[in-house]
Amino acid sequence: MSILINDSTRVIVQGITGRIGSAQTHWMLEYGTKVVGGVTPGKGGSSVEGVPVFDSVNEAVKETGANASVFFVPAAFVLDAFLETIDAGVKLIVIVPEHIPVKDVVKMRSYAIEKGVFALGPTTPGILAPGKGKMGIMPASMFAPGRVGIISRSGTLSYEFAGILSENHVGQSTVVGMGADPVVLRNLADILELFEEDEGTDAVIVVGEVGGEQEEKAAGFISRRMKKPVAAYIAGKHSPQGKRMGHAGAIVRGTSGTVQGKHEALRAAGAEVLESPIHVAQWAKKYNLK
Amino acid sequence: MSILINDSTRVIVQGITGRIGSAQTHWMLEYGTKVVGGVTPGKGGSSVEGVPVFDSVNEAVKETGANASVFFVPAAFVLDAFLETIDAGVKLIVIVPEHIPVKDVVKMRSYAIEKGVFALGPTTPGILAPGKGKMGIMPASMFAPGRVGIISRSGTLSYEFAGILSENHVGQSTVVGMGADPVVLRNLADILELFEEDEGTDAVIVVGEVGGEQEEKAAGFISRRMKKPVAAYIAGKHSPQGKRMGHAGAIVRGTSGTVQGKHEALRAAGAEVLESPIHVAQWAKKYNLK
Amino acid sequence: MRLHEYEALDIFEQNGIPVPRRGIAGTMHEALHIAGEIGYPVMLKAQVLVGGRGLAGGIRTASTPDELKEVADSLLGSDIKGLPVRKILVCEKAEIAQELYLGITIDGYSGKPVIVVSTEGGVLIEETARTSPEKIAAIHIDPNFGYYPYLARSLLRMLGLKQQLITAWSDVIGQLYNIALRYESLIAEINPLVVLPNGGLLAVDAVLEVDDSALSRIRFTLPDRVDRIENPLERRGRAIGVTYVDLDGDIGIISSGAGLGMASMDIIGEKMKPANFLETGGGITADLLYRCMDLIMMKQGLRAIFINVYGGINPIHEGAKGVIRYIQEHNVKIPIVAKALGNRQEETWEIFRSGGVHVVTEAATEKAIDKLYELVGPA
Amino acid sequence: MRLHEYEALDIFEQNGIPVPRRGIAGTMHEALHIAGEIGYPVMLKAQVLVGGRGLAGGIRTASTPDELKEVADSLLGSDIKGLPVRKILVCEKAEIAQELYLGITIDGYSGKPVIVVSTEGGVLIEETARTSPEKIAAIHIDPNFGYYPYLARSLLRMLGLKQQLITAWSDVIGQLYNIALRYESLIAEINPLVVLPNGGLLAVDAVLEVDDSALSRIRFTLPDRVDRIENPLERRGRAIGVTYVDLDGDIGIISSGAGLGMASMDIIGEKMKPANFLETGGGITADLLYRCMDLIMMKQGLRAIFINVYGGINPIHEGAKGVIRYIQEHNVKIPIVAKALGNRQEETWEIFRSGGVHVVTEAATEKAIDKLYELVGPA
Repeated sequence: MSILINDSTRVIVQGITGRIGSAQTHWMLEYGTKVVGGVTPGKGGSSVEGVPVFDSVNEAVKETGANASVFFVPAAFVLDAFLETIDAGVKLIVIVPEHIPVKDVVKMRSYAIEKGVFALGPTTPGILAPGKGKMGIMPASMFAPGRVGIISRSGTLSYEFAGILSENHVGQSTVVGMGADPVVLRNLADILELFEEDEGTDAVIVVGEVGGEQEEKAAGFISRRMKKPVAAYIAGKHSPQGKRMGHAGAIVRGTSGTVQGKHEALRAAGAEVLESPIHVAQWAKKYNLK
Repeated sequence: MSILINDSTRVIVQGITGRIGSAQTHWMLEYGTKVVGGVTPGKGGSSVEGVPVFDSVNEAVKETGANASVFFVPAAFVLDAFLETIDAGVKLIVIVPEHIPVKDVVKMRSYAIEKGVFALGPTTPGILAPGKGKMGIMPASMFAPGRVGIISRSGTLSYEFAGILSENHVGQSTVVGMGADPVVLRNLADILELFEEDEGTDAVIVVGEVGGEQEEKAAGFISRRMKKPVAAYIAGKHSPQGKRMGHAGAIVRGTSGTVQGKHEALRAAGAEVLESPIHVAQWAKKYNLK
Repeated sequence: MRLHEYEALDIFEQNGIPVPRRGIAGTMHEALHIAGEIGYPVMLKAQVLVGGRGLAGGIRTASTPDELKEVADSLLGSDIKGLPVRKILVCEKAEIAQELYLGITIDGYSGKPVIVVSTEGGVLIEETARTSPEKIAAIHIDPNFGYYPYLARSLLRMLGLKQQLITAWSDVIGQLYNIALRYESLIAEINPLVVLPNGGLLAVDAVLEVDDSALSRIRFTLPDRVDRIENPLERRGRAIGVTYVDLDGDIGIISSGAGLGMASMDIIGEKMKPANFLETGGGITADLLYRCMDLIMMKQGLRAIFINVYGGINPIHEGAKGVIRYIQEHNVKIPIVAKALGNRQEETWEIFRSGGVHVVTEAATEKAIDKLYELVGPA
Repeated sequence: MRLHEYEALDIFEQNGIPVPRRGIAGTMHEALHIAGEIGYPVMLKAQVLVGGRGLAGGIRTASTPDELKEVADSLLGSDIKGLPVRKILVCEKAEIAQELYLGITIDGYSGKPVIVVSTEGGVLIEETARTSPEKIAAIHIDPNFGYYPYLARSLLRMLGLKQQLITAWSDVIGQLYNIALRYESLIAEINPLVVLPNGGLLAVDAVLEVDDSALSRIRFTLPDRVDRIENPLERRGRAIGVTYVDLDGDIGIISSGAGLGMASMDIIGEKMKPANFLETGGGITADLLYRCMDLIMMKQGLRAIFINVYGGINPIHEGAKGVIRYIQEHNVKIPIVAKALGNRQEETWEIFRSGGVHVVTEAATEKAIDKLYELVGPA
């Protein structure tokens, strides 16, 4: 089992005719993902890697029965394409691009939640379910099928943790990048909930970083709702203090987003804090994870 | 019986300390309306016509148990005060002021409908239930208790029709001004529905005017849903053609909003078309209305 | 407030909509100069705020300077549908591959902005809407959600267009929507929106009507609204704060409320002819009605005056004082009939009667107009 | 991009927020001139983009021209927390009856704008938030609904203020919210917002940080973002399109991804000291990594380089070619350790090895850094 993607996931690639879109379509197909169509307005009728391209999401969904979409659309056009995708009835959306204005993300988030759409990103590597498929840019060689869930704010660190586990013969059920932006389309706790409910997942690794309050809020969820073991690594212990820009954020959050604060919150919630990524191997051994 | 207002209607007056607000509070009280409070930010603690004034709608509602509000607020502040009133839990709002920007009315309408609030106006004389009370500016001397409902786009013509009926010993159950603006907070059909369901109303008079499509849409409702007799008068037969400003409106409506077009739609729906206001007396006689 | 075509074209251009090269001319020489810069042939378009201008001869072509002189001379200073042509717009004559229609308005019934497009623009657009509805598409915009380009693309796809035209057109729709939003317009329209032989678009006409109630909060520089009204009596009406429409009859009307005013006109119109429509709104004072009397008396050949007011929001007893003062100061001799009901009606009647005004106390306007007819008879 | 206080004050003023009389000075003579116009006493405020400026001596008072000369001289050209003071803001010294706090930011967790107010503004605001939460109030704004003044009034009522202050303050909140919206700011803050003895308000400080991702669509005239970065290496990083943070160690880092870069720094930091943080983002090319090598080599005393990249969205084999080209053209002698995994990893390893780069093929960054430590030892 896996979360978010499975055998019935039929993916369209938005911005499929771009350099990155076409390259990643290749990798997704090679990994066995059911990429059934692509969208680039004005390029309808062509094809990329054997996948038909449509002018609109609506058309793509109607013609291909797609139920999921991954974005390689230039940042300036993401908001528009995102709303179009939701209106076309797609229920799972992965937003890979970075540098999307926060104002646009705020709008995207509110519309997705209103419409019951599960969306990840922006600035996410996407989702990969080993042996089943992937939406996004995760490099296949790092992953192996198994029963550990990974959820990460950082793209490359999600590969790193999967890689360490795979080298130690511990596979993953699903690896999820939640996106590295200050506002993301789904919060950490939302994804933890899916892992907690997934029968194919025995334990979860949270890869966070300094700043914000995702991990603190997730700690609340872990302590209240999670029965599965959780390990957490927070990057940024030796990062220089960010230049503080205002007080409002810290006042609202009631937390300053330090690594130490996150460690304390996670420990208090019963999660195991990993001081360095490589420690995940011992943790997996301790719980006899596969 | 009556629609919209009854014995349990407790009214606050927004903009009560203004010239018109205080004068109309006097008339409303004199007519027996339960005016329980007023609101003018900055004037909290004072009183007008013996009615306590509050700084905020929230406070007024909490202190007085008000469930309805009538506005004598300057046009530029109406939108803000309207949203505040809805958030304070008031379920019936009458917007007397004219010259409110359409953009503001669009926002007000959408929020009121979303929150299940029944609002009338802008540019409405309000509601009057003879012998029970009134919210707005309708002059009491024109009305008499009875069983005919009146709903009018024009303020003064609602007085005119009530006056003609009263002179002919035909009373009114409720008289409702829906507002004269191009966008109003509730459409004609919404109010017709209330009259159709009201046990105290035996027949309804619709007073419309040239332009828009309220009467055409109401005709659809009359033909589908109304069992009570309906008479309609449409002002503007001899009005000079308005200077046409664009086609979009007419294209969308599929009607040009002429008096003749409205007459035809209403006749086809089974309503009796009154060529001149005074004909309402004969119509009332025909149906033996009281 | 409706803007002139040349004013709207400037706003369109500032907001990225492709518009023709053009200039505005108040004299034949200015027109000649502008045409020289643009190159012949040119279009000459009378700048009058009225529909059906083209059919009334207000839109002409000139292929040579001599032709331009002739056309410009005949247009400038002429009347189009009763409105004087003070300025003409001189603009390049576009080669037309196709004429589209684009309009944005507020749909009163749903209370939402609506975008209307058609692949058959031009003067017959409303007929097209009736006879070929498949050539028209419209979409309502949720004001809380806002406008996004994909909405325009899906709208245009309904018309079965090629992607190239969809892309170009949806850009123009977005730009016009922004204008409609920023200028709080009740109507923003391009008809026709021309497809050029190279596939580009050009807005060869521009309609923009701004919500009067929003004027004070829109930032733009245009001549005062009052100056834009051609009819001097209507301009005066606007100046004193009432709605006055000049008509060709001889019975003057003062009413409080537009509905009551229209009904009065309708009833008078059965046997007589109204000289005007005048609606006071809710701001009656003695001074205001004094000025209203002054305004309707400016009309030549007035035979009588009908006053129809209600005391709801208006202090009609104050209004009556203004009327009486005017009558006395100006020694008005023509008959005046007043129907005045509502708060303080008895007091009002007394005041009116003290100045020789015939007061009718019944509710039906018909009875008051019967009285008027009794006094003055048919024209 | 964070604006300087004087830039933000200008924007605040254009949008109706009351701000002090002031001028910006680059020399002592300019400061003297401005102070002369304003009248003494004046405040002198170092314009450096760093918090805690006041406690570091960057905010001073001058009551006489002589005092001003002395203070201006000592500020201009000095460093505040490592940043050079190029300009000072000279402004009127307000009489303070009370200090308020007003901040607007985006709450990352709820994904909504949030307005925060407090009746105890000033440098200790975050402590106030902890110790006296009743003096703080905050409200989230639904972006589809928008901001309306009544929301501010109800927010301020929570603090139990007098209506006069509520009215004045809610005006400022509305103005600041408009600014935050228009400039797509991540933070817009006034701390303190001063209540004057006459009851009026004055924004004596201004913080405005614009969303970098939105810069291209915001219309305003400000010096290019790259010019605003004081550190030359960080400025160079921005110019080539990567995030570079200058640190005081001697191990250079190139990483793809901020998380991986931070983890690399954390692991290196256990035994050695990083010279920089460098994150390439998703746009790796041979040229880009060539330029990254050039950039990190600018740092004096570099002992080794650690490259940590993943081939997900990035073509790491291309990146490796750029690194090798740099090494060969510049005859780089210091040890370079690379961990490069993902798509085309084998190809990438070969390229790296061909240029003498030590390649580690295991997933754990710790192992690669062990290798690095083996090569260079402690500092």
